[in-house]
Amino acid sequence: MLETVKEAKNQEATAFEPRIVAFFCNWCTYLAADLAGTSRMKYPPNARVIRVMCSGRLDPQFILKAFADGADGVLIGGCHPGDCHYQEGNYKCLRRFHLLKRVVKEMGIEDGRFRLEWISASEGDRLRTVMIDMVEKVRALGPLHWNAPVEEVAVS
Amino acid sequence: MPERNGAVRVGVYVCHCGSNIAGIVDCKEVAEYAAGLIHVVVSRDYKYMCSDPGQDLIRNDIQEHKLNRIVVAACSPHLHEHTFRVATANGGLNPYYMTMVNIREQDSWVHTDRQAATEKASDLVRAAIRRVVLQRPLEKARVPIDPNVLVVGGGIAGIHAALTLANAGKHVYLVEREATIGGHMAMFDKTFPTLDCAACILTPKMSAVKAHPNITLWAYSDVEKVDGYVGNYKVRVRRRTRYIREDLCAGCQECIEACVYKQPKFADEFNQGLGKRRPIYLPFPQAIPQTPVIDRDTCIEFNEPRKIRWLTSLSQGAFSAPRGQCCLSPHFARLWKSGKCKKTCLEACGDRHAIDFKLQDQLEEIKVGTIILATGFQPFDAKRIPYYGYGHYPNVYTSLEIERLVNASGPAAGEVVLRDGKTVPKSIGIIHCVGSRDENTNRWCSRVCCMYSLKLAHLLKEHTGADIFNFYIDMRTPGKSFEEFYQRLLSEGVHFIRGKVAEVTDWVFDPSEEGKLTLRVEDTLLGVVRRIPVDMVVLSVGMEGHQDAQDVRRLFNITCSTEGFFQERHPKLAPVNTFTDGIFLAGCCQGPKDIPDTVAQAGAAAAEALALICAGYVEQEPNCAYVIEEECSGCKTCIPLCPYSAISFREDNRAEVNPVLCKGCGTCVAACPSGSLQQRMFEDDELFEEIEGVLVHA
Amino acid sequence: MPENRGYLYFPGCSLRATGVAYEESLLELFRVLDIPLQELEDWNCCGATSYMAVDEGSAFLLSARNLSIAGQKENHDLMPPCSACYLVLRKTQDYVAHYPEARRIVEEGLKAAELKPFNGVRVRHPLEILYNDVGLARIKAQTVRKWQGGKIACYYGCQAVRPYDEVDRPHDPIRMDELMRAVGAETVDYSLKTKCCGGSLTGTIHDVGVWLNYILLKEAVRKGAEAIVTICPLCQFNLDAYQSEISKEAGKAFDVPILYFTQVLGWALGGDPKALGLHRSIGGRGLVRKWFSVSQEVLAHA
Amino acid sequence: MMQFPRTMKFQREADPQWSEQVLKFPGCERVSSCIQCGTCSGTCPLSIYMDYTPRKVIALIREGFREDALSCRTIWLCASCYSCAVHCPQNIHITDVMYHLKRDAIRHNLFPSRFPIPVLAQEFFKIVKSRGRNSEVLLVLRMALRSNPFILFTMIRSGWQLFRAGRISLKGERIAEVAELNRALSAAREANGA
Repeated sequence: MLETVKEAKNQEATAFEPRIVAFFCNWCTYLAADLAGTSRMKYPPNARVIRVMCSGRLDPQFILKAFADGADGVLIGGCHPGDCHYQEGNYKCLRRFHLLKRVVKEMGIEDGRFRLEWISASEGDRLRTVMIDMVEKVRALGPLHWNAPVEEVAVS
Repeated sequence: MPERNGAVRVGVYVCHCGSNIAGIVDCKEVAEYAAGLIHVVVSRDYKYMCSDPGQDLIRNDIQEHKLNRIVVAACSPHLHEHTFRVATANGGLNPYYMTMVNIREQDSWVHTDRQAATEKASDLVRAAIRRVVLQRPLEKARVPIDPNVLVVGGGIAGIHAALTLANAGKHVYLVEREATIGGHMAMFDKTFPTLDCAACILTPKMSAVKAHPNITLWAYSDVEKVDGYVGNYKVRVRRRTRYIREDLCAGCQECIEACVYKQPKFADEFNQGLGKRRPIYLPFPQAIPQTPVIDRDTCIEFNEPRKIRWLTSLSQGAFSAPRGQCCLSPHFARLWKSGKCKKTCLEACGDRHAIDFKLQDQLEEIKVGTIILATGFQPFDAKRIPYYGYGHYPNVYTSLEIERLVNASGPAAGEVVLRDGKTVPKSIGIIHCVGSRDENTNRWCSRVCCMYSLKLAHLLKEHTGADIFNFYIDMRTPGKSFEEFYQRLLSEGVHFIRGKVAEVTDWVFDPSEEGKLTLRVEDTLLGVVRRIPVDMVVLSVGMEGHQDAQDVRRLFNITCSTEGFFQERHPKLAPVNTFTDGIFLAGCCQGPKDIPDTVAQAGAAAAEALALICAGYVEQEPNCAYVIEEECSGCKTCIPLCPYSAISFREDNRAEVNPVLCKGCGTCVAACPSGSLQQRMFEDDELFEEIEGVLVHA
Repeated sequence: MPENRGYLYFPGCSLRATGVAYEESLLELFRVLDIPLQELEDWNCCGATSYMAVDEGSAFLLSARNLSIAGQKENHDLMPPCSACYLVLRKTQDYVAHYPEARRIVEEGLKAAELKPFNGVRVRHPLEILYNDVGLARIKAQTVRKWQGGKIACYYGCQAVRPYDEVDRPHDPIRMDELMRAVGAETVDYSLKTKCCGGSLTGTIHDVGVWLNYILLKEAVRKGAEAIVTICPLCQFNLDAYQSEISKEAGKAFDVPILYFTQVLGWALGGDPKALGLHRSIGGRGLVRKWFSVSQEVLAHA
Repeated sequence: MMQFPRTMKFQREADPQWSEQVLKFPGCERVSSCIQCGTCSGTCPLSIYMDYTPRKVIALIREGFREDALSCRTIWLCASCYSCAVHCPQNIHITDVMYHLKRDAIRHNLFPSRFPIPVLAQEFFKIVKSRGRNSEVLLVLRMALRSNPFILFTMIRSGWQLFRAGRISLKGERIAEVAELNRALSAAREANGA
């Protein structure tokens, strides 16, 4: 199965626009994205942002759901450690992230596709660089042929 | 939950925001696309949705087309969510049947490809429609506001804010880190452009603070802990001991005279280390409170080593022993601290018994509804620029040192002399923008340096009659009667040279430079390099955030720019608000500014606080978690996760969320294995729909 | 700390001509310190400032070849004593790393010459090596001849301390001063320690070059220095070779020894005076003889 | 008869494309951010000899006055001491800018004729290209002959002293792999041209 995936990548790597789902916390990263806007920074339009109050709200199912529905990458944005608006929600998020990273790897999803970034409200430029970098990396990895239902891939 | 999907009628509104959005996103196309989606009854694009006609559009459509869900694609919800909720409510719908799509800050403003941007907008709108279908009607919870206010920082900003609130009959706790209030303004000699003396206009306000029945002043104190939320903050303040009881001390200052140190010996922080003080001292004559302090680091009664607070070491200036330029620093004092003193101060105090070496720090727990941060700035450390020679050449001064030097009650009683203590300078160079507008130090313009440099030029000329050279990159005098002041200086014959000084050096090119400091600079207006020998160099240092700004930020749970200034909620429309409700900013902790602006901002902060207090309550976003009882298995996973211990465990083996304590982070919801915990406004099914919505092409 | 396994030594053209005393004293110093130096084989000229002025690509390539040769050694610490060599090598590393265009050119060039791309080479100036790897403590400990000579002005020049801050602080370098003090010398507060000597200007626009060096000498003397100590062959050459003319210019005779810091250290640590190239000094030969108690015959054969 | 040269600059003399192009070279990116503070000129040891101070050269580049920028003495007086680069509050690598202007000037033959510095640079370039190492004697001779032979007289005295001190090596150093080096160099130049 992997082989076919690789081939497919080589073919499509050219005109391929990755689809990325981004979960941003309301207090840091979402504001950073707004700041990037007000300061007119430019980055690729591949990401679709979904706002949650805190990165701690992120249920692993959300990420799996995003991949299952055809996302080529998932980006989680939260406050820097120690800066969480809710004291420690981002730590909870970090814990789940590490577990989940293993799981998705098992399912054949490369590292670059699933990222957690700490971006504070004042780091508009950082958000920009992360966006650019993420899109580049995922574009390099090619499309994620994973629209197949989760459990199927899981067993293969 | 089918009943909520039944008879759903969605209205979609795509805002052009003039050309801000329409310039990149094809709003018409987005609206047309939305019109074709299921549940959508009305779909329009409009120039300004936030305008009255725009809001009316929503209201009328709700009534006309029996809409029961609204989607507005416009700017960031942080800006206009409230506006459109109100509009929705005006139409007779529950405001939480409205959802916003951010196609400005996070789309049109950050992308250049029209097609891709439009596509993105459509995706987001599609997701919002699928989400709004599931949204529930919600009611905001009301939380009463505690009328007491905490003001942190006793500079002019804190003082003005405190007085304003106190005069409005609210009780204010004013907490100041130093031994006296007054901040930097108390150190200034005169204030630009009117040249009225800083002390004359500040000290009355200082004593007013002391006298005011509604103000509790805690100087020499630090805020240690902040809990709670808007309207109900719980704050712990540590009042560091002065070893003198404020309630018993009459401020006679006889203890100071009586100190075993007959001559003041130690670097005097208030005078930037130019003057000397005793171990027991009052920062300056008009200090408020009028209670002296005993400094552990230098008083021989205490002999254990202590770490020197940053201000002390900073105020040593460049010239602590052994260079012998200035006075002994605490480091050296400690060497002969015996730990056994005659305690002549105690005798002097007599039966007042105000002095007590056994006194301990006091902890105070207070409840306040709102907090105003006015923690101010710290001057740029001139030592960071080696080629200006501060700390190397004795006669290089910082502007703050000069303020003290020209001040009549300063260390030199207004006699402007060089560090040798006698020579009056015949020529003085004032270098602007020291540490400011420089990628290697601070990038920003500190806003006040041009004007205070002009002021110092005037004062120094007045005091010494010396030739004064101002070296500026750009002369910035944008303020009421600032330009006039510049003109006045020009007419006074002060030299103005446009160019950033490249070096302050003692190497001699021409015999006339022997024994002087030479400034090498390109006079960019003449286009030639000049060497100008002077006796005294003044470095107009810029402003930067306190080095502990990040800790303070964490303490109050607000945001802070990488430059170390606290971030306002909106640069134009919410300049004194922070992203944390009930916490406001005043003065230079938010960014460099002069005294008039600081006072104005302090007033604004006070007004914002009053507005909350007078309303009597705040409405809280109804986004707290709740338990679906029949599905809770009682596994207790959620309980330890909650940072506010809002979740309790009932006898009937079910978890319960206390809506007053819950702040709606949703961490517990994400962890619940049975899915019986949910968060209002962010229900699992709503988010699933949104995820599907952005990805699945309809 | 690679002190024990020594360093790759990159002499550079000057140390084989006007700066030969620098090489002699450097080798002697490291012999005394018992630190092996291995000369980079078939090294080529660094291109100095001239190559940059004619063709940047070629300039980078000259260094690239040297770096590439060094990259093949297991010892990756490359030591160019000449400031110009140091900077060009260091700059090449930096720019090749940061500018894709420069990288492309260099890679093309190396490919054409079947040279391996370089990586992991550390370009290090002897001053920084002596300060960090050897350390003041060891210098102090090994000092057998405490400096009895006159006050010293430490002159760092430009390219060793700028724009990179690895050798010392760009604005107010201090390490040479500390090394000198470690062997008992007194250093003066020399405000021109990082002002430029004009480099090749003395050869091209003679008067300008000479004038620059006049300023440097004059200020050092005014500050009470009896000798100037340098870390760069070009600085030493300019200050040393043109003293007679400077004296003419200034109408005031200068006879100041211009030494390499390796000569002072080498002597202090018990190096053989004959091996330190002291006889190659032109200015202040009298003082050199006195301070280094160099016997007549050492100077004689010059 | 007095001369009254006209100093007015006409906008048609400006070449905006050129200035844009300059910004593309390594180290020149930040030229556009110059705030004309003059720190570069103030800290430059040679600015006092320059026809345009470094600050002005930056201004010339930004305004696109190519001729003036390339034909001025300033760029050749720059001794690459990097003082400006480390002092510049806008982190403009002025030294690199000067290098670029030198290259441009040589490419378009815009430097003052018989002006020794560019000659030195070119001769140095040739010598090293042909031998892999520099020979100071050869360099000085060639430079002098091509620019101003009288320079040699200024050197006689110091030259003699140096010779006596054994600091003038007459044996021309050369490397073994000159061919290899040249292959590399020409390849690089190609890559550069391309």
